[in-house]
Amino acid sequence: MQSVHLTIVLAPLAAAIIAGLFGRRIGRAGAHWITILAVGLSCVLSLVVLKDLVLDGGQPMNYSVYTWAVIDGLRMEVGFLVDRLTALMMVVVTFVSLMVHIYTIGYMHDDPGYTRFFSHISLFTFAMLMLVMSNNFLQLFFGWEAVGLVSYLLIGFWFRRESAIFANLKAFLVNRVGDFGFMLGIAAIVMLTHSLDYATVFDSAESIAAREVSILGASPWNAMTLVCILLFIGAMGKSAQAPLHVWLPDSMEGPTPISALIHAATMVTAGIFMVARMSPLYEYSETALAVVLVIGALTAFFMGLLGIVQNDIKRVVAYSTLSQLGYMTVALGVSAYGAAIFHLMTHAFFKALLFLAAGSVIIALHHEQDMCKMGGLKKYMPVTYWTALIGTLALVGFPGTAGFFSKDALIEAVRDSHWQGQGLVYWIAYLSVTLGVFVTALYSFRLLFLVFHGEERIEPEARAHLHESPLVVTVPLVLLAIPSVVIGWLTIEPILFGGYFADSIVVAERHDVLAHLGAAWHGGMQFILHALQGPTVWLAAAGALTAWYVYLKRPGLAGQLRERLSGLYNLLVRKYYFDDLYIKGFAAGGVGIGRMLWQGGDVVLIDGIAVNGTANSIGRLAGVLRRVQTGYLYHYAFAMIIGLTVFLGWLLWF
Amino acid sequence: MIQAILFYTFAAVLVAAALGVILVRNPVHAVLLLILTFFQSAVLWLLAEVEFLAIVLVLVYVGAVMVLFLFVVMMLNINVATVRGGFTRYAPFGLAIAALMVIELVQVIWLRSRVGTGALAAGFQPTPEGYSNTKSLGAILYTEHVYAFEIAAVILLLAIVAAITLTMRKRPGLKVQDIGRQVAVRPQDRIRIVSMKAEERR
Amino acid sequence: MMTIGLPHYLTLAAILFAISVAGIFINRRNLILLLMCVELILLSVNFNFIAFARWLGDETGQIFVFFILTVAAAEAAIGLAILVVLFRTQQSINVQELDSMKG
Amino acid sequence: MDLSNSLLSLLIWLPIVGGLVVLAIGDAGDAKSSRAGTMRVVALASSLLTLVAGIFLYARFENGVAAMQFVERVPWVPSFGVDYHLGVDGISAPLILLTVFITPLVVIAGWDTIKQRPAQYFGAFLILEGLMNGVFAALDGVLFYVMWEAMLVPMFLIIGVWGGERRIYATLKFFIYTFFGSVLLLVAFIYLYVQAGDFSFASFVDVPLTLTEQKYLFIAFLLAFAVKVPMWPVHTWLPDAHVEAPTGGSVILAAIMLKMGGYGFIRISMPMLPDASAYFDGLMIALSLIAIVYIAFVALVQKDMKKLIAYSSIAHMGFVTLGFFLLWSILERQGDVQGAALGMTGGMVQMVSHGLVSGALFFCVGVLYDRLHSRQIADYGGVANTMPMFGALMVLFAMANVGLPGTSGFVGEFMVIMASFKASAWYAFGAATILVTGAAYTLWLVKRVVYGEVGNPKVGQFSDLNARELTVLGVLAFAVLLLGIWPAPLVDMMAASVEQLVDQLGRSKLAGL
Amino acid sequence: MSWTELAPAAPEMALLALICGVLVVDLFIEDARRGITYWLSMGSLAITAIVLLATAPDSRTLIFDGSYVSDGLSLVLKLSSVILVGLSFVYARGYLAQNGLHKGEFYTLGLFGLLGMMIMMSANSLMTIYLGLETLALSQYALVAFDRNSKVAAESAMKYFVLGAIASGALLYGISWTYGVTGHLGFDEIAAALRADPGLNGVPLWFGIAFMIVGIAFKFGAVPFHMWLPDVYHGARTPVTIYLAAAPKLAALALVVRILAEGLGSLYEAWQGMVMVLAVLSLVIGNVVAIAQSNIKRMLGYSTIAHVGFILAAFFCGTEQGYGAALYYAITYVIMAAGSFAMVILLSRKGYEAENLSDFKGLNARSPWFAAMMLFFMFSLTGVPPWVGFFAKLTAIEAVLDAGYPALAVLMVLASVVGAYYYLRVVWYMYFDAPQDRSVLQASLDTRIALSLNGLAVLALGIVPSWLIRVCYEVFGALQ
Repeated sequence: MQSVHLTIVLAPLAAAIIAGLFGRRIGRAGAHWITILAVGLSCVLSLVVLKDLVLDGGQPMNYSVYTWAVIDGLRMEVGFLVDRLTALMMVVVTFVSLMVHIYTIGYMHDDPGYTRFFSHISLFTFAMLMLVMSNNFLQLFFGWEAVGLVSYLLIGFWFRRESAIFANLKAFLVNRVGDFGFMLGIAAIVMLTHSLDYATVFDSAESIAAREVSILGASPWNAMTLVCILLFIGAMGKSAQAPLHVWLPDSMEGPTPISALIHAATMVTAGIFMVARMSPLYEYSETALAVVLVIGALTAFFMGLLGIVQNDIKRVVAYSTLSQLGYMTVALGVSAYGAAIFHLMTHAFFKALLFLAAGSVIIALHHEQDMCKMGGLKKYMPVTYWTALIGTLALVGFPGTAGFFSKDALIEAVRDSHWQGQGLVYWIAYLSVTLGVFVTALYSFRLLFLVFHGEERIEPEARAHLHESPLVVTVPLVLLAIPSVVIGWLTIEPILFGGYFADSIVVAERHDVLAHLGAAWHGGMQFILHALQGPTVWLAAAGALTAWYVYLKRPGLAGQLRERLSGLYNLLVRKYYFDDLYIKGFAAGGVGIGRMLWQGGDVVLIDGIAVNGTANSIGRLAGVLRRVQTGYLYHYAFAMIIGLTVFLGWLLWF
Repeated sequence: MIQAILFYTFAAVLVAAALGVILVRNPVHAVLLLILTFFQSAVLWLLAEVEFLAIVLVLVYVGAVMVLFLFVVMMLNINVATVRGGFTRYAPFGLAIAALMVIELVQVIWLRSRVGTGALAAGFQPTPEGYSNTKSLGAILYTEHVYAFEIAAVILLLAIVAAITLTMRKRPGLKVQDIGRQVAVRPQDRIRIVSMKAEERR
Repeated sequence: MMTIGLPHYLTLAAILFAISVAGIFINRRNLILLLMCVELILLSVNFNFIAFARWLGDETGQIFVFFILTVAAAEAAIGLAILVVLFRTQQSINVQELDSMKG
Repeated sequence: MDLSNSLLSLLIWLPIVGGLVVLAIGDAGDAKSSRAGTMRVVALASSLLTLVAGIFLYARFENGVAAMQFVERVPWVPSFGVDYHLGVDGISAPLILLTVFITPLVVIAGWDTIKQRPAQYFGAFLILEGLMNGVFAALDGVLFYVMWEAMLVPMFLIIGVWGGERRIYATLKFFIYTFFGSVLLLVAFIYLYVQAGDFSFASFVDVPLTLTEQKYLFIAFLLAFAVKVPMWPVHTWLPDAHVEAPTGGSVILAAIMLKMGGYGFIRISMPMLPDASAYFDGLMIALSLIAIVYIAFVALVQKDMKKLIAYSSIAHMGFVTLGFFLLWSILERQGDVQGAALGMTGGMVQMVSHGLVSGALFFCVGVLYDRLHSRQIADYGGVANTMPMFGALMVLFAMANVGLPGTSGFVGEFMVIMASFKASAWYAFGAATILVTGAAYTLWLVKRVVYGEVGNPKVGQFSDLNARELTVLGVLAFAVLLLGIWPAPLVDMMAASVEQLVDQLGRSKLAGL
Repeated sequence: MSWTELAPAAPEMALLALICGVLVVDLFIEDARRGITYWLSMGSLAITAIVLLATAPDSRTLIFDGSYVSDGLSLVLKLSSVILVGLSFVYARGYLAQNGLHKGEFYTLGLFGLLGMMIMMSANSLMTIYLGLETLALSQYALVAFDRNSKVAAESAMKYFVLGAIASGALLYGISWTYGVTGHLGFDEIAAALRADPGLNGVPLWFGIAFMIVGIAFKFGAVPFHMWLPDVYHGARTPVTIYLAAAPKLAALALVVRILAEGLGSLYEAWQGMVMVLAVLSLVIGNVVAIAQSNIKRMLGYSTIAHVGFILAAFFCGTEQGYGAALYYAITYVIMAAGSFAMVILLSRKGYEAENLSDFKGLNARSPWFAAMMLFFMFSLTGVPPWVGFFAKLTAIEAVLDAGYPALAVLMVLASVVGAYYYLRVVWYMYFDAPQDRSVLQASLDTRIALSLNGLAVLALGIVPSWLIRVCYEVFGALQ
């Protein structure tokens, strides 16, 4: 089995290296064939691993591949922990990646960076697999950063575009802020346990929770709370939780397959995965969980709102992603890790589907992304339309779709999480996720209506060539549409209530909302019926109706509302002014501080006064002292005599 | 007592003459005052019963060195008017420094040493009966101090060489007789016999 | 004060020394004067030696004076030779004009 | 004769003799003459032979042995107890390997780009290589100092002769600054000699000293080493020197010469003055953190590529000193020294890695400079359009500079941050800011130079890396990745020596009084 | 007194006889064939050196009633002086011939000076040392004024003469006090008298010491008795400058060691403070003022002052190590100084004296080899290893620290940092600037060879420093 694991990981890496270094030699076809074969192989083998664990009763494996370094008893290794959580992630990652690979053949068809692109996404697959399969924090961090790197490279894939290279720099830096916390979290773990290995750390979780660390002032922190919050800062960066969410919308500068793969389905969920993986730690800190919950809830609701005012098709989907990531985080916050992972999985399928559908529209319109220049595309692109519709339904949680099961389970979990005990936290979370459903439906259907229905606002030259996308594009759409519909129905029971994660996720008994839900579980149909009695489905329907009314029925209404509520609108359009704060505040402030330190500190104080100042004053002193040497004999004699007299006086009187 | 009067008198003249040397404007006068200084010194040395050196001082200094000085002063024919520069601006300060030095030295001599106090200030030891200063000096000069004596001789040789090196010069245009060449001259050096073609009588 | 002995001679020598030194650095007229001051310095030293030699009853000091006189003569010769050279090159023996090198 | 017995001498003298031969062959005043060609071959051959000797050193080096290996000891100035005493342990051997690895690359990089007096150029570098090896191998105070100072001479000439416009200011500043630091080192060594009776490092380590003595000596050492590292606030020579130096000079300066400061701390200051080190550890950590935080901001606003990388070097070297001096805070915080070795190893690895990464970045700037003769960031833009290979490598090295896992830049930083959290969360907080700031200045540089539209018509005519440049950068890229993916061989080399050092630092010298 | 008894003085006797021979032979040589005088002088030096080595007694020997001493110190100093005088003759020959100054008196005066130095080095009484000093001084005065057509030479000779006379007057005055207090002139006797009667140690004797120190400091050129030095180095013709800068410093060292260390060693508390003041002032003033110079001879003059500071700082310790270090420093310094002044000769040609710093611009382009030699000298003077100047500095600082004066040691090295600037400036002119003058070097072959050997010696002594250090330390018994 170890060689299978290695093959899964290394096949994409090898393909990436070959495509990257020898891209010119093997040609475009060579590049995409080799990478697709490699990722396909990984995908198949991942399924084998999953099957082994789930159906054949295979045991989780935890082993090290090679020792990176050992210092001071601290073993730093590269190794794999393959359990059901990992296996599920592997399948999701490799499957979506495979779809994206195939789709890319069509999407990037005319791009000069074709081989580079394949190399990068293959490399991404490798990095993501390293992340999810890691059995220690070092490798986790490696994967964490490596996916960040590939994300950086791919957002800036069209490196001539100023906006692209701005976006990739921004993405990397914001992620780095998260990594800053993540790194400190790992450091805190090393301080507390002197180990990087998951198993060892998890074993000592109880002792960590019993320790206190004084950081600032008199009040000491619980060590576990500190560790968990620091780690979660990392997750906030990677999974784009407020306030570190700003990079994700901008990352849409990258080619659409990337948005689907990295910025929707996989990389951004790394944070969710990480927290789930760390559940043995988080379970010991309710404070940390509360933080997670609040952050997630705020992200889920407020980022969804932003989706309503966007006109860029990809950005709408991006904000939707932010919102959905918020949902998953909320699930983590209520210790419903399984629900989070479940939603992660379903979301990976339908969000990838939505992105790819959006990409299909974009290529059809020759890289036009503005929804104001679309409309009525339904008749030109039926496959895309129908798959997009499926994706949208899954997203809004239309009963029976994958998104419905995962999201509804999640909301149920939140509703049940009274153990939080803190009223405010609970209500923030619950209201956010519930109202979020309405918002989700609103922007999702707004997108659908603006793009596929209503009047055609397409540029004439784009219209001339408008046609359905080729098979390499539509086949992945269809392949993704299928799980978007059925995967929830099929897997909710085993995953959420069947003890699927028993070997990998730890939940304290009093937190275990899923177990509570599971007790009331009576099959999928029952679940749907139960949901119809709750508010969520109706809220979603209300959202869809609102969208229909505003964008199809009364197209002018949106403009009126915009003027009527200009304050709110501006707040939303300016994304709550986060970008302004970061760019004009932090970035410009950093440059200003740098300039001040440089000019004031280095140039003036150190160099000007201390270094050159000393040198110059010695030079001036030399100029003064040399004037003593007047050239006159009597002065010379006088100097000697003064010297002598001083000596004599010194001897006599001192 | 008489010795004291003599000492103070000659010492006063000595100091006055020395001051004169550095203060007068005419260099010739200065040289003459210096000669006076030396004479006074010789007298004071005699007073201290150092006869040989007193005489040597007069012979060597007044007789040779000061004459040399006078000679140079005259030879260089310095215009007294042009060297009326006077003293440096800080002359008073300079004199104060000199005075300070005197004060320091005098303080040491009279107050801070065994020299200036008590029995030691009582005067020089009397010379033994029949003592000849010259004779006893001669006795050690060529035995104990022969090495120094030889070095002194070298110094004099060196002074000769150095002085000649610095001052003797061969002027290229100088017309001097070279008697050797004059004597060694041969007729053919002086007369050239030119054979001319006899002029034909017309 | 009335018995003339070592301190008196030493004091006289000290005064002479100071005068000669002052002579060198206070006047800016004439180089010959500087050479004469040098002679005065040596004279003051000779006074010291003679006084000490007499006081100690040791003739070595007198021998030293003898050598100092010799050296002084040689020095005078060389000093005057340099003076002559100097006069030839710059037609002046003014101390103030000896300032082509400084700093 | 067993080669092991004189391997270190070989590492020192082979390049020096090679350098002298190169100088003797000369270039006949014309870089294109056949004589200059021969000279280049000799230069490359000497540096490669030295590399072979270095590989031999690696092969024969025994991991797990804390004691000095390959020891040579011959009396040199017996009246002062000065010996020609060489030896390496896990602390110095990696730095020697770094030196012999970088120098051939410098020779290759300068192969045909140096038009003016190439023989002196190559000669200077080879001699410099020998001296640098000497610094790392010396176990005697005087020998160490001789190598340490003599090194300044070729570097002074390299910057001054082949440097940029303000080269004279830069090189004088470089020399005087470092000379100022090192003369106090000399005084300190001699003081130790007076106390110990001979100049061997071992005696210096053993001699008992009062705390006051140790403090003064520590300050003297600090000035010498801090200038070299360089630590804030005595770092200002570095940006100037780097900017004006020719490519090879910048590379050697950044890759190896800066390491001598760190090496000095770990080989000299700490073991010889354990109590003063304990006394001053707060100061050292504060200065290191200032370097990391303050300098990163300064780097952010640089307009000159080399200056930016130079400032980045200062910030990264802050990790070295930080890692070294964590021991006492860790001891105070948790009562044992577990983790101190992590910090020290991290510092050491950071030195090696920084040698590779900053060297590579300076090579990259050199590649650009050879094409446009400008170091200003504003003159470039969109280089990746015309030089894709270069762009890829530059991004790789930038990422290594940012400390991305998988590159060598990560290893040291990671270890130091891990260790510093053991000392204090705030140390770790300060150190970890480099994750953000380092990425900011490095990637902003990349953005402005490599990415974007072609910013300057001349950039549009650039040709991609030639074989020579590709060799240099490729080899470095390989090394950077290898070290990042598998640092164990390097770490294992150091482990025993670091452990011994940690052990030794726990023992006060005051007890011997 | 038999001849064999006088054997230790054979070198001086031989040299005197040879000088007289050269003097006489020179009278009969035409100007065009002055080379003969040169070779005769070099031969005299060689013979002197041989005699020196052949007649050196195994242990300290006194002759001439204790006024002459032959010991290790005298041997080392004399041998070094003979070599350095020979070196300065080699440098001088080509230059003098080029400039129409080739006269036999240069060599005879130089040899007389050497004789004076040897007398000083072997002196064991204040009288002999004074006479030796005057022998040296008088020949130096004459040498400085040697070029009778040079205005600056005459001027500097006059300054040197007058100030030198004051200094020797002060020295004599001090000697007289010392004589008066202790009753003796011989160093051994003085030391014995001081041991016998500690009551002699008082202000009068200190005054004597102070006056003597003025004389000594003048010979060294220590601040504030240094002012003649830059002017004289500047004004004298370059070969004379080389002569002045080299061996006489060793004679000055003999002066200070013989008087203060051997005669008054037990009183070192009395003179230590003054020597330290001289050392500190010399270090600071010498290094600082040198920065402002544009004439290389003046600059090197100030550099000499700075190095004198080092020598005095080592000497100041009053320990055997200190004396040994001072001796080692002095010997190595004069080797460097001779070479660096000789560079001026190398660059000069008929009618053109390359004495400005800017004349060194671009030397590397004109002659890489000699640029390297100058680089050797400059870095050696800075005190950078592996050149010998480093070990000189090392020994001096070691002595100071061993005697327990860390602050002085720090000052010494900081002063040398200041000094580094002006030495580096020469290197910078040579290597970093373009030549202003591309003419081919015209120096004679022997000058070139000597200069190369001189430069290589500076390097070789730095790489193999041990034997010279050992020799210098053993002289004072500073080695266990």
